[in-house]
Amino acid sequence: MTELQNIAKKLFDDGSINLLIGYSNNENGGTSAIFIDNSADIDKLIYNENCHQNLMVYFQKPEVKKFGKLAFVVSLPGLKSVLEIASENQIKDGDAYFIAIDKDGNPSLLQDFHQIEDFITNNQTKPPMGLLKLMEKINNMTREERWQYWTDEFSKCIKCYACRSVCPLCYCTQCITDINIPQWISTESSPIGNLDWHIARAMHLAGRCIGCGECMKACPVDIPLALLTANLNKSIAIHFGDEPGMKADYKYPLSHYKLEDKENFIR
Amino acid sequence: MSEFEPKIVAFVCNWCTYAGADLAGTSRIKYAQNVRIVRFPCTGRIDFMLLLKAFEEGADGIIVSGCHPADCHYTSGNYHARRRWMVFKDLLDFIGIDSRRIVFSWVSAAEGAKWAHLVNDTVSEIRNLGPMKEYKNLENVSSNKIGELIND
Amino acid sequence: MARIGVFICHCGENIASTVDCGKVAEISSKIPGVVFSTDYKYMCSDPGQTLIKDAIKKYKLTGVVVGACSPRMHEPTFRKVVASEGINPFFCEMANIREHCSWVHPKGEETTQKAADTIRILVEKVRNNEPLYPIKVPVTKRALVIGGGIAGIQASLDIANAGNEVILIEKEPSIGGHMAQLSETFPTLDCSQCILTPRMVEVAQHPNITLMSYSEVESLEGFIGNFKATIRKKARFINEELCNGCGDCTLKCPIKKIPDEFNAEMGKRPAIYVPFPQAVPNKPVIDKDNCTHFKNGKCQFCKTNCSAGAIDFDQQDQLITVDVGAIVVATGFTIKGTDFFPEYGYGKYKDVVTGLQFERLLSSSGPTLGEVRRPSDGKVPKKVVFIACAGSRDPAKGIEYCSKICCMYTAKHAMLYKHKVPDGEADIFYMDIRAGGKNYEEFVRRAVEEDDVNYIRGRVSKVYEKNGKLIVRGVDTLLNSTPVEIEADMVVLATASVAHSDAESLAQKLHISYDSYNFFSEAHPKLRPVETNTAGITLAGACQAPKDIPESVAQASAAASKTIALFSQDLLTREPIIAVSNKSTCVGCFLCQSVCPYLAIEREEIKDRNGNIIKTVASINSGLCQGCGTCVAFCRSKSIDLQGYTNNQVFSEVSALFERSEEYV
Amino acid sequence: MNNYKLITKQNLHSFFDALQPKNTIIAPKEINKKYYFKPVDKFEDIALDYIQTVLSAKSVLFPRSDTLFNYHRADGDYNIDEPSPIEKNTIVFGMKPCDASSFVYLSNFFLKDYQDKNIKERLEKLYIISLSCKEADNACFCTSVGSNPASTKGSDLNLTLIENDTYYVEVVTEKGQELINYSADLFQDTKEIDKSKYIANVPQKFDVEQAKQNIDSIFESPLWVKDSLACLGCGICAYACPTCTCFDIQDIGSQFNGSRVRNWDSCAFDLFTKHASGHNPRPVQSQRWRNRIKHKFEYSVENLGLISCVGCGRCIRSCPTSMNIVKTVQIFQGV
Amino acid sequence: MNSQNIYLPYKMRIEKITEEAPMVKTFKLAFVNPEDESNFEFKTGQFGEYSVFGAGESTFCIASSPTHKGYIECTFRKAGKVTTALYNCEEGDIIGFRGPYGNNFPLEDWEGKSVLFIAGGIGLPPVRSVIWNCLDLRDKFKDITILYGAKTVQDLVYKNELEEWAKRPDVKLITTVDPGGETPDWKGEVGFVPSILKKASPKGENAVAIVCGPPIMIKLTLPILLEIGFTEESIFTTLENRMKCGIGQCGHCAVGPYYVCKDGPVINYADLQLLPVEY
Repeated sequence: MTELQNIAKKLFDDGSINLLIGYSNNENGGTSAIFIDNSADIDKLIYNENCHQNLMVYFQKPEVKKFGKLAFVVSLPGLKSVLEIASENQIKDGDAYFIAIDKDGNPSLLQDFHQIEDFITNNQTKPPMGLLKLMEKINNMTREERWQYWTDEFSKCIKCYACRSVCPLCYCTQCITDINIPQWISTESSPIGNLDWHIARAMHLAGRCIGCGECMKACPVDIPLALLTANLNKSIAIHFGDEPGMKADYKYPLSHYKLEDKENFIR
Repeated sequence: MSEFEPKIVAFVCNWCTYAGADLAGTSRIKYAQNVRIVRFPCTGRIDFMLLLKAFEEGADGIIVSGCHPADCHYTSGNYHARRRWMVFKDLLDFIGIDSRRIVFSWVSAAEGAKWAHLVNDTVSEIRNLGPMKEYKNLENVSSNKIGELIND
Repeated sequence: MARIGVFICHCGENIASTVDCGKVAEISSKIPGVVFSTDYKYMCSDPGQTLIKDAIKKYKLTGVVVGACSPRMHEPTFRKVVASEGINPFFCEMANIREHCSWVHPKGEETTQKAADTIRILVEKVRNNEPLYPIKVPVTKRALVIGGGIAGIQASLDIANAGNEVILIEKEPSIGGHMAQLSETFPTLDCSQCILTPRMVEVAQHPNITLMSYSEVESLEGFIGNFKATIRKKARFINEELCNGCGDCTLKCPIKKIPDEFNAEMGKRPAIYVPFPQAVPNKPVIDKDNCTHFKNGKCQFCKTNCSAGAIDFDQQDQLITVDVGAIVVATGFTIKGTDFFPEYGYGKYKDVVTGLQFERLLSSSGPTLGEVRRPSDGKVPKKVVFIACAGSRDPAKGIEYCSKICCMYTAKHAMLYKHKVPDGEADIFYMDIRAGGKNYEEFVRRAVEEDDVNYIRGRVSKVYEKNGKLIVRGVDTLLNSTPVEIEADMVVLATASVAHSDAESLAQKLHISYDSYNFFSEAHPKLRPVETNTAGITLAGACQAPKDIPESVAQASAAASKTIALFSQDLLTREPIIAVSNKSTCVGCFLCQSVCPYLAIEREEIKDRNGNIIKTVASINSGLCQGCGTCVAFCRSKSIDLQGYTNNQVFSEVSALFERSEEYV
Repeated sequence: MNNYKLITKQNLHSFFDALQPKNTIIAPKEINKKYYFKPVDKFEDIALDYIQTVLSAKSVLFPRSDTLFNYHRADGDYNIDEPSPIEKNTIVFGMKPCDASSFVYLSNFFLKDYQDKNIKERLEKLYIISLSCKEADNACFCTSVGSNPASTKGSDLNLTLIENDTYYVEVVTEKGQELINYSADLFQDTKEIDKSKYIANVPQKFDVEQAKQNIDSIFESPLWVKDSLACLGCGICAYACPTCTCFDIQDIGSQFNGSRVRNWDSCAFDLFTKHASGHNPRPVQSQRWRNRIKHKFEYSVENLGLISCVGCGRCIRSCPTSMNIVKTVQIFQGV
Repeated sequence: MNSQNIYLPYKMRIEKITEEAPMVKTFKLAFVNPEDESNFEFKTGQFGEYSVFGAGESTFCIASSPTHKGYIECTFRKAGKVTTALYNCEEGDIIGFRGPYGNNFPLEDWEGKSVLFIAGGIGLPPVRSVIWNCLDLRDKFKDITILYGAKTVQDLVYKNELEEWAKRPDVKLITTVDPGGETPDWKGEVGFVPSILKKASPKGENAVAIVCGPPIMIKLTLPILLEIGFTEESIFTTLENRMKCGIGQCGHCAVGPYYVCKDGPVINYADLQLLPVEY
């Protein structure tokens, strides 16, 4: 048994949990989420660098919630999303157990938000280079090129909403795109409707996105969605100095203000 | 061909800028006709989706204006708006929408002249930028042309 | 489709001269859902209102759009008209085609089109309006009056005499304000203190008035009928309960040479002092900055000499929170000092004084006990030059307005000077004489005709000292701009009346608007000159604009009557422009909570039948919500909406911005 | 009709050039190592050795957003016009046999009870040239649903690369012959060839008949929940699927001008079945997953006599949570 | 190439609007084109797609009887985007309608039998079509009983027709409102539909029952109907799943293999039990 499996087994053995959500190998040579509701299945539990899905997305799923006490296998982005949804009143300290995987791949059991905060501070990683490079490339384009780039990307969108579904922060029971009085966002997959959706999505995640990049990985047509929120987070960090997912009592930068906030763009 | 006349929409708060525009009226300060005003209680009420919608409806430029910092009738709506616009502007820049097409301003109830200048300046700036062709090009794509059936 | 009526007002020629009103009505008639559309000379007039009422009946209208002036002007008028025909008043909207259109654009096609567009935008709003019903809130029948000058005193007494509680706060140690500093008052020349002090005493003794001197507003929350004011009661280091006002302490204080504010720094006072003999409350205060005890802890003279044991060096500022239903702001004004004027010597010539300083020289309670003696050497000046409009009406000085009181008090000063120094000579440089007011013109004439005051129309370019005399150099514009030079013993500047330096920060605390000179703004210059834009807060006196005593008193009584009218209701009717939350779609992220400036967003637990909490959602306290809508724009799932400006309404407005139906091209 | 021809790769290029001027040609194109159907005007742009495109070609028939009609308000009344659903004849070039067979299902579905005008007109002008698979991946399972990598079902022409640069061509329909006639001399007649050695080996992953029986009989089962816990209810599987046909009808525009549009919809969305009252017949994700599986293997068979799954494997490849229709069917096969 | 676009609506003019109850209106609709009218036929129980241009389509039954020619009626409650747009319509406005869709009540099978109508709240409109159809062919049926209940007196729809039916000697009308929903001058019953049904207990032999209303009412009414002698085959209801196309394609209304819009909406209790519970 691996250390990860040991921790999981102990949680089941002492009756702490009813369901553990972790990773296992799947039929296609990849990894996917596994839902373990008794210790017999624990041998399927694995963790390796291919395990990327942010499992915290399942915290809000009604059929998962029904199980009762939950444990999640989470790496850095997952833990950040725990703190972020905690700051948004969606999870309370003690609602679930977290088997955190550190940067060397070693598991440890975390129970309260303080531990998670410390863990995150000690396990900071750099954002993927590819993403940063692409962001820099886009920022170095002319405005017209940027517009061309993004309209090309958005034109591929078929509005399957996978980006929304896999995001642990898209937990609204009513998404703005599902509202029809008024019809904020056109229902058809038209260039304008797609643009509206991606802007709305990015704005709704601005300063909240913890950068797991799942939206981008889920996108069947490979739109680099995470760039939008990453770039917004960058500007928020520059303007207001805040970063989401670091503290359970994070003060969301767009619902707070400082008198001395910059306003050089206002006449 | 007559000169391009930009369509401008102004989202203004009731207490400062709307009143400022009223004052421009009572003072008979002339300014360009291109602007259409939509009244909100406070700049804090102005949803960024409405700005997108205005572009979609054909606006070439947008003015968003409210009370000066510390003057907000509701204390802090303009401070929240200020942060929101800052972030929104950055997003538009990143996507390649010319954020110069959205002009943010503080115009108080006493600043009728400033309002008139703001409108005139915006109109001439947008006239220089030309029509908001990016959005108009998006609109021209109709969904039934066979080539476009395959989402390209 | 709704049945909407569109009514275009010509406003006489105000709109019709640049907008083709008939065409606007015709264009509007083609908007789907508009079943009646017309134009009329004066829509707000009786026949105009009848026209609307008749159309509502005849065409069974469900909504009305009036294209006329600013809704800030006549929205209540037309909403009342609509309501009188049984339609919910919120189905009436005004399209502003006067202030925002006809007055600011030239006559022509474009202007008419803009008016038509404005109408269409509002038609779309009305189409999506919902009936709204006024909200009732209880009223705290206690007023807060800020400022204890004559305006504040008058307002307090009026409100208190009507049977309501009043809290009067004054930032100085005594009430009385500027009027207490005056010698005699124009145009009657009766003694200022003689008429003021009885009022001050009345305030102190009134059972309904709580006087808090040496106090300032710290912060204000709440809304009309339900304000919560926090007041900073500054430490005066005197236990007011124990102090009997004997004044021994002020005599024993070793520090004696502090410039005396009450005397406009023409006299001196000790570090523990009562501002003036008739002060109310008649309790001293320790000027901490100048007191030796506070400087080095050594002096205790006042304390050892106080038989009542009232000196308390350890006293701290107190923050007191009071519930009040209405607020009268009567914080008054201040004047520019002589140091504001480089051309008049920047304040370096002792014998160049302000009007207020001269007022103290004339006053029998002043530093010279009413004898006119010039500050430099105590001699009686034989020639005094008065300069009106010192700073006022001077764009170069940034003060474009007329300070209003100077013409009259300068005439009064010259007259009183002549009464006291009959062989003296008084010259007045002036721009125009503004003596509009009952018996004012007669008063000025008396100065000229009976007291031989010499009026010179012209401005003074320079005052300088030469051989112990002040040389006043100016021009006489009535004599072909002849240069004039006068050797004077004393020069009195009628300096501009300006807002207090802290007026802006007070306005921000109170959430009231102010103009570019930091005078507080009234809700409407003509029809609501007493109210501010913040319901429940009224203005009295010179904090709004320069005013003389009768005007200040009149406005104070007006503010009091507004307050009394408010207090005559047990429940207050409020506009229902407030936010509402949708508890079924709210996910309870509560990121909205911190954007609400009124703390109106509360947490509500939703329970299932067995009492288990399913979720916690946002719920809006309708008493606290003021309807700014910041939370609405903020809510991702659109689970909060703002009545009167719903998402659907504003979205429809924006959708209609540039829509040109083929029908009406 | 079935006749057999050969064409060299070079001649295929010429064949394309002959077709191109008069037709719209849609073909797989590589973008960032993934393949998409795109209009092409150069033969070189076509990807001929791909395993599967991300999205199916169903949108040539049933686009993501399909205008049903436009309306314009005039004098209180409305004028209605119908945009032509297709202009030129359209050839899908190089579609995989699994996709081609989906058009059999689609045409059956849309033309059965009511003749859908847009679909019918498009179908009349649609030509399908399929390309047998040389390669397959883990997700492919056409052989499990009664097809194979060289199936001609639904195609007008089918191409199979037999030797290095030669394609074996099966003319399946009259329409196929029509295409040949553009440049018949590029083709060389031949006899029927056994294609099996030239095509990919796609192992059979389940016995569809047996699985079907079990799926039919099991409605209430904890297996549905267990199997679908990972599903997050996005619409990829349905949108990528060549046979998913669910749609929504919406008006786009204002009260003055606009269009009534048919948009793709997915039974995986919770709003799919939700009433205005808030009542939802399928309130949880497992029920939606069950509906999808049962629809593919049970309901469509009951209604049309056809399984509505062609084994293209797109839903498996695209699913962000690795939901796997094959795995689900295997579970039920084993019950 | 002359296939017809099935999504093109008939243009209908709103002839008359009746406010039935809070948020509930009835429209009387006439065809704008006379040819459309002459080609149009429907049977009781069928439904249509009603649309406001710019807002979209919404599904509800045709509430008038096929025996009443020249117009159709529909009754709806303001709920979503389309019904709100419809609710805001005025007499004279033009809306779209396509249909009729779905199956119908098998009236011909009911000849010679007694008919019991049970409706709750906004469930009366589909039943009203059948009621009038039966009343117009009155001599073909035995007893006709109508049991109609609503939350409050205010919520009862078709108040005029209820009066009319009450006066007819050949109809037995029982109206009821939920406890607490009565007004001082309310003369009908007070109580929930199932208990009032039990109290009235009309005979189930040689009779059919049509039940329409909120799911909870239907659920509690069915056992009582069986108890008083109705067979599963003689109890009919109409299903109300979300629908978009009306022709069995869009997939929204599917209950298992059964498309409510095509195979329904009318279904008898025996068949209903064969369906998965997804309605």
